[in-house]
Amino acid sequence: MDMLNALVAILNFVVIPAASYGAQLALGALGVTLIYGILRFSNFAHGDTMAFGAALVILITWGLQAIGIGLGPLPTALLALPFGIALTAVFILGTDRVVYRFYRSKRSAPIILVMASVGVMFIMNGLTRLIIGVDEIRFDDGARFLVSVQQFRAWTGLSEGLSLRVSQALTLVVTALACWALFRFLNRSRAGKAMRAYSDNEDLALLSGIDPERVVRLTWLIATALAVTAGTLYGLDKSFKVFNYFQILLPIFAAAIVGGLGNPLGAVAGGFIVAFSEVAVTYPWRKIATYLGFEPQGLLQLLSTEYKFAVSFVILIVVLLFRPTGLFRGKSV
Amino acid sequence: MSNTRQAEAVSPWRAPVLFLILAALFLAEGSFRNALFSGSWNTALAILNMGLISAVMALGVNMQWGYAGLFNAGVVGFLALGGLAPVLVSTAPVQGAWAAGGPRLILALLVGLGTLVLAAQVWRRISGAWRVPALVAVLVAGFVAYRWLFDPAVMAIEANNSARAGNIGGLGWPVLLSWPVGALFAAAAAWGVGKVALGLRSDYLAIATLGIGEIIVAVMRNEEWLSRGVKNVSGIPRPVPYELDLQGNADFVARAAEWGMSPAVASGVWVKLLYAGLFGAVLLALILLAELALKSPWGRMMRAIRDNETAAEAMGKDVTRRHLQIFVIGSAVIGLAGAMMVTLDGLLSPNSFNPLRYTFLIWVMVIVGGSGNNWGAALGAILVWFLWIKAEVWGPELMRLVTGPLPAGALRDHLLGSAPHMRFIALGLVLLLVLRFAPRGLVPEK
Amino acid sequence: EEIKMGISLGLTGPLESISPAMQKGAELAMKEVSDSGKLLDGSTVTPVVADNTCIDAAASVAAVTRLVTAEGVKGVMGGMCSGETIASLEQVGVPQGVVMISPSATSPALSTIDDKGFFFRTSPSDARQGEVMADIVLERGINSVAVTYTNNDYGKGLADSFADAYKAKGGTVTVVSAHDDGKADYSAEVAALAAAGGDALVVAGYADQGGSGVIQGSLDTGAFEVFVLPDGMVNNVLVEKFGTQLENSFGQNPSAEGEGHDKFDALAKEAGFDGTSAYAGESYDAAALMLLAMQAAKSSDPTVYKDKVMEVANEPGEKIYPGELAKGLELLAAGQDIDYVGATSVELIEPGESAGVYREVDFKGGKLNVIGYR
Amino acid sequence: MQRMKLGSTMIQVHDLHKHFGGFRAVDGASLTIETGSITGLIGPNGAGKSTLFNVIAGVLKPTAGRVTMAGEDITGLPPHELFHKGLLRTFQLAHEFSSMTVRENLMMVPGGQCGETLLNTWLRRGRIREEERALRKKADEVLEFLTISHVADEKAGNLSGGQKKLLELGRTMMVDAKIVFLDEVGAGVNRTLLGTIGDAIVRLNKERGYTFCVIEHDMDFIGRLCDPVIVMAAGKVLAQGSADSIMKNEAVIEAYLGTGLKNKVAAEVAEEAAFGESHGAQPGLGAEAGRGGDGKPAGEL
Amino acid sequence: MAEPYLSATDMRGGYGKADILNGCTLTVERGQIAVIVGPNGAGKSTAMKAVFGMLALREGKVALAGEDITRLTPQERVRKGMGFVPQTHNIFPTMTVEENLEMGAFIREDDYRDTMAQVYELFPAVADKRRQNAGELSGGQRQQVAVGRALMTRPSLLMLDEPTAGVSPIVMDELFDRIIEVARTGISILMVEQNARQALEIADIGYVLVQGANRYTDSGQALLADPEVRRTFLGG
Ligand SMILES: Nc1ncnc2c1ncn2[C@@H]1O[C@H](COP(=O)(O)OP(=O)(O)OP(=O)(O)O)[C@@H](O)[C@H]1O
Ligand SMILES: Nc1ncnc2c1ncn2[C@@H]1O[C@H](COP(=O)(O)OP(=O)(O)OP(=O)(O)O)[C@@H](O)[C@H]1O
Ligand SMILES: [Mg+2]
Ligand SMILES: [Mg+2]
Repeated sequence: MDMLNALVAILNFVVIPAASYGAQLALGALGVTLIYGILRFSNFAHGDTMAFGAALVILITWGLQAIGIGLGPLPTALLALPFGIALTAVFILGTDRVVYRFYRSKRSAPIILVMASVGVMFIMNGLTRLIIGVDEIRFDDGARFLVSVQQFRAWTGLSEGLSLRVSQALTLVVTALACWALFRFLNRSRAGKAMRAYSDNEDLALLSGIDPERVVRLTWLIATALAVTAGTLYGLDKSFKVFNYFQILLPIFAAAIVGGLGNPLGAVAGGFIVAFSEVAVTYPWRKIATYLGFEPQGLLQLLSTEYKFAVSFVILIVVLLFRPTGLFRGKSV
Repeated sequence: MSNTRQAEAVSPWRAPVLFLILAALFLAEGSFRNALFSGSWNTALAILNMGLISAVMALGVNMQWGYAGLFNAGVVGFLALGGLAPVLVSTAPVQGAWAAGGPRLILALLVGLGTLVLAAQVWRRISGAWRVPALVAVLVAGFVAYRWLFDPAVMAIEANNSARAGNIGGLGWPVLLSWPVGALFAAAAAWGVGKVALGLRSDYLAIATLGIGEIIVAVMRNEEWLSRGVKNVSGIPRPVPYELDLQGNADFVARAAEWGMSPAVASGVWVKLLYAGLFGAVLLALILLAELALKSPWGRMMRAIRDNETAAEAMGKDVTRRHLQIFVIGSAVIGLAGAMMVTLDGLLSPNSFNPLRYTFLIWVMVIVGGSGNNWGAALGAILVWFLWIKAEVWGPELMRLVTGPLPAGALRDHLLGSAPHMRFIALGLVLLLVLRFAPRGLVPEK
Repeated sequence: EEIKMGISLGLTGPLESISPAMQKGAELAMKEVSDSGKLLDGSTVTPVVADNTCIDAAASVAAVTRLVTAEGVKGVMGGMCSGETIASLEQVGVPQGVVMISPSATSPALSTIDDKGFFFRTSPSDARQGEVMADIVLERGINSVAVTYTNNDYGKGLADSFADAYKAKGGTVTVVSAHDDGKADYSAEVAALAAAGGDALVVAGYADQGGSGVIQGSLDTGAFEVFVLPDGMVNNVLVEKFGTQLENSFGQNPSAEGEGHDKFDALAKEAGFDGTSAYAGESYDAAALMLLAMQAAKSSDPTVYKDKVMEVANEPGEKIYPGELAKGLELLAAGQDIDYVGATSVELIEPGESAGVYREVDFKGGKLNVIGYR
Repeated sequence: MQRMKLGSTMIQVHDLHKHFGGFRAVDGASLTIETGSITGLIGPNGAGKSTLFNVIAGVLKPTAGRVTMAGEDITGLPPHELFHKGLLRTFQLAHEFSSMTVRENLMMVPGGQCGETLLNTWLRRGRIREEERALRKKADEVLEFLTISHVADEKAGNLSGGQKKLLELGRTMMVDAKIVFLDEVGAGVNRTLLGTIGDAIVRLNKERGYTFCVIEHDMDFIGRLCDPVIVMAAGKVLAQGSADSIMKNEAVIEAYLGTGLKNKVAAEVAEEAAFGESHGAQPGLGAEAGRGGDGKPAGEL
Repeated sequence: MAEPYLSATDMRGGYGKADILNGCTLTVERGQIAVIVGPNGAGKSTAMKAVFGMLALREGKVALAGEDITRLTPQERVRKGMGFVPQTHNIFPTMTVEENLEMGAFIREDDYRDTMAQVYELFPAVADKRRQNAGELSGGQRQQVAVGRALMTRPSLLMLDEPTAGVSPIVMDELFDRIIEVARTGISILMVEQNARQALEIADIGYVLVQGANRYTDSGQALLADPEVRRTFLGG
């Protein structure tokens, strides 16, 4: 029996990857949930906002690298991030101006806004491809690992290794900070309360002297910052590829929904639920069983990985059946 | 500023005029040859045919969303289920497949179904402390029995001539018969899904159905015994003659010469016209039925339910049942469209069922056309499909226009090289423009 | 005569990143022929490009319909992905009587399709590669592998044929599991593969898709260090991405020995694209074959020249390499036989697909090294 | 429909509880509504009146307790089934079908319409047309009565606050009911019109045998129509009796009516002496009471 | 007083096709209570919205303290010291009672805790529920929160659309009482009421609105005394 190895194997293959993937989803879901909570529609362009922002960050990173500026062990992209956020925010506020504001003033049904966001999604998608092409791009520099498998084995002498990447650690930290800050902001700060008031009853917010356009701007700003950060961290971790940012949209939505739309804690919980269910349910337990002294015949896999996405959705549906508006009682329009 | 949405008056001529414009677009596509249009009837009709099928899909979504406010984001799943029908009904039987494990497979599926029914009964009948253990016991026992029956049967079937078949095969019946069967498949699934998920609201229902759609497609991709999974089934029979047969038919060749077309072109046009007739008939029949239903107390009741469920419930309308009814009917229509589409393609390729194309694009069609309005949904579907296809040409064309004034150089080359991606930009622009100038759709609900 | 030739590729969609090089490859051949002025008494060749999206059969059919019926192309270089290729072939190519030569649709299903002689491909069916790969792996003394494949007809077909061959030859396959392309995360797949174990991981996927995602995850978690990489993975993208991390990995892809390949590489470099990009050479060959067959048949009518495709591709005759299309045209005009070798040493076997000569490669020193052919 | 014998029990509520989390909105209420009566239900804001209605009408599931209708247990039945048993209700916050016209709002109410079955909409067009004609006539009568026929073709969402309340009431007039629960139909309705509505309620009660249960804060209205009156406070029944006795009940005055009423009773006596017959009690003295008051909550006096 | 504090003169306008307001005029002096009564659908709420700038006027003029504010947006009017309680949708349902009141004080820079304490004192029922979401309150409690929110603004002109609809008699008395007190501090009150007799009792000026036009205008007592008005508009 070899408890330590079993533990390390689970950590290395299940806990750490699922946690960091969960954090990536959560960071994306925070933006989605914020837009839904305040502006009351599901923003399909969020994935492409992530891609667009990350593309800009990459360009700036290249620029910085060219003139020899770096962050040592941390990726240079972090330095470029604020600029990327600023540029993307300008663009997103522009789309709000020319696209969404019109429907807000018309009081269009949320579905119209959703469709408009699909339009924006297509355009941003095309733009990102125009700007940076469709190829896979890696832009992480600095140290890749906090702990690498080889190092870990050398230190501990265990046969199983453990790795923790800088990008994974970064994502986890940033997500925790973002969630905490957003929660505080919405529930404690004046501006945050104004945003919630606006989402609750737009007319009455007006009557209370809240400037709706400011609320909307603020919402877009925060959501953009979250999206670009999420996009950059995801790109650092996995490499940048435009197509993948559309694909990540579905799990992000799943995360936001299962946690309860409009609730930052829900988004984070949702992200982890989706990620852990994908990894844990399809994990073959044979290796662990072997370490624990059993000699199993098969793989001890509940379901093959082909169905991992299906599994996370089954879990999502089950959660919704018992909690129809998500774990943290989200909103619904 | 006002508290409620204002319905701007819509001219009664709007729908006919828009349909005329649409017809003009197709005529232009068929007869003019320039940077925008191809001038080929074959192309025009090919787009039209898929457009008609899209219209049927849009009709199904419109029933669910436009009539009842149910946000079904699992369109692709029901479509795929419908698409299964032509394979199971009308492809030729696979030699030896049935013998290899057919009966055992059926038995396994029955056991699986029975387990679910039993579990539901246990959940309903037993209360108290035994409820959960009993449920778990039933599920576990059922699952074990199911896998014990299922796995060997599947192995045997998949091993049977796996390069060319490896699936259970079809019945070899006429393909038109598979259309209603496709509708039935989708309806059955929708019934089950509806029983479980219709308690959810708006975006929560959307994500649940999205998940269910993904699950259905995942099953179709991975269960090879059913329809060869990702290995695709091709050569699905047709309800219309093959072009090559027509080309070999002297009468037809003579007639083609009369029309002044080459036999190849004429056969293509003729076959597509036949398809268009079939699809058009189905579409018109569905619209007729839907309009009759909508302009009657039933439609009024559905609108009331959509407006305010609590009040409708208090006014004696069984909201749950009506939701289920419309969900099943809408899904059946989507399933029908799926069967039609697979018949037209002659190919079932589960990998091509992706939600962007078959869920969101359909939604775009409905919203652009005007949700709640059948004619609108149909119009939106055909128009958006036309644009989706033409964006392939118009996007790069647009890029050429944009980059025209640029000096030749790296930037221009880069942009021209990226021209295919203008497809997305062009489509997005069109969508935004339509939504801007007709925010409630081209032909809004009255 | 101005001869239009269609190019149908997935310029948008999951394989959008390898399409541009393929398009350039095909256009290169067409330009070469056109500039030579020797095709059918000085005909020019104009490429017409269509985007078939790779995954949407309907869109692909519409695109190819446009090429054929509106543009009036005399042949189509494409389709790209097997499903979409089948659809456009059955719906357009065969009924409209147009030759289609696919550079990259490798599904075994295309071997048996009723194509009335209009369909060819310059890549071999995956069934054969499985055998070759099994040999290579076993020869390196690796007796136990895990297999992951991209979940489509290509990946599935290749993984199955490899697993069968490998087991038959005495190897152990610990697990065969699929991965989907374009997913956000591959931790689950990596975890499952790692738990199953094996001395090496066979990745039957695409270099810029899920395939590299799985490799990335495996390297990061230390799950595998040796990767076996078939054609979809053998690509400079992979080298750029992983550099020296693939020291012990190896693989193979259909590509012929010798000059053809190098010549094409040089031509590509001159034209400003990467000739080693997946299927770029196959695309060049597909386009060249159609044009040479026209010359041989003395007609640009596809129903006529389709019968000449096999002839120009195979022995006997003088070998024609990339950049020598003009010579080929001249010889054909003079009534002589040629044996088109091209960028990928095409040998077409019945029913019109590449016989499959594979080059074995490894990635020592952070480079893609060719170490032999079989 | 059959007329019910007066004196039998229409609705009986046994020890009903409805808790929201830890909060007991209805906390062991028991009451009886006699067939043929117009029962008033009053009580301070938040007493649990609407919650009680919602539980009886099946919108909320009770935490504990039982509800019977004409002897039959109807606890937890869904609202649509209760509707078909003849139990109708209005909502305190108007629940109109906002995108439908006012007339359609009424026409959709009657249950079991032939055209509500999908098959019939294709096969029995003639029958539907006839039915529709009758429904339309009926709806127009109701609109006429409620003085809102001029907005018959307006979207219900565009109605004024009071008009929505009237529409809410109008829906209950579209069908034959056994018992109708009215949750503050009067709030926001013009008092002259409310008088007319009161008359209609009496008429429906007398002529068609409807039983009514009415929540209202307008004591005029309660006093004129209702007997008996049930007073709820803090989720329990506080008192029950004739309107007069309730208005004199000290506990009720303290919890609900306030001191304004003490003056009012005095004024009423005076007025009655002056005019012989009074058409309902005169409120309107609250103002003086308020103005004279020292700002302390009246209940403390 | 030369010019009334609020004067909305000859307002015409509506939601689209037909005009709802047909030359309606409302004026309130500083510290006065003005009450609007009239049948349902007369345009009372519409008039209030027009005064508050939530309805585009086709004709007419709104002036506050002598300044023409016809073109100002509602937010700007709030900053000019106008407060409004709409007839419906007058709370933030998913915010707590306390947060609702805080939103009332959104534009106030000073310390508003005193005002909040006063509101809680006025409405003890909602004071108990200050941590509960306003959407979970009973109808009457919501109404109290809505009025409380407006009181938090400390406006110079307070506009109330049926503040007493659905509140129990005891609270209604308190409310009217408080309104009088508020008016005594120099704040002008413009309110719509269906509990018309009580409202007119305390009104300095009363308007009877019919079909978007002024039918009667007089002091509250005078209107109450008019038998015609009593019969047709006040319920006898
Ligand atoms: N969903 C809910 N969650 C929590 N508390 C609730 C909920 N619904 C109602 N309550 C509480 O239950 C109590 C009773 O509410 P109810 O609506 O029944 O009062 P009511 O007697 O109708 O008052 P009113 O005269 O103001 O309409 C109130 O204190 C309210 O805050
Ligand atoms: N958003 C709207 N769109 C169209 N018409 C409206 C709208 N709101 C109100 N109306 C119409 O305007 C007229 C006046 O409405 P308003 O709300 O001003 O009446 P009110 O006098 O406040 O009545 P109540 O006492 O019932 O609240 C009504 O006939 C109503 O139908
Ligand atoms: Mg109530
Ligand atoms: Mg009003």
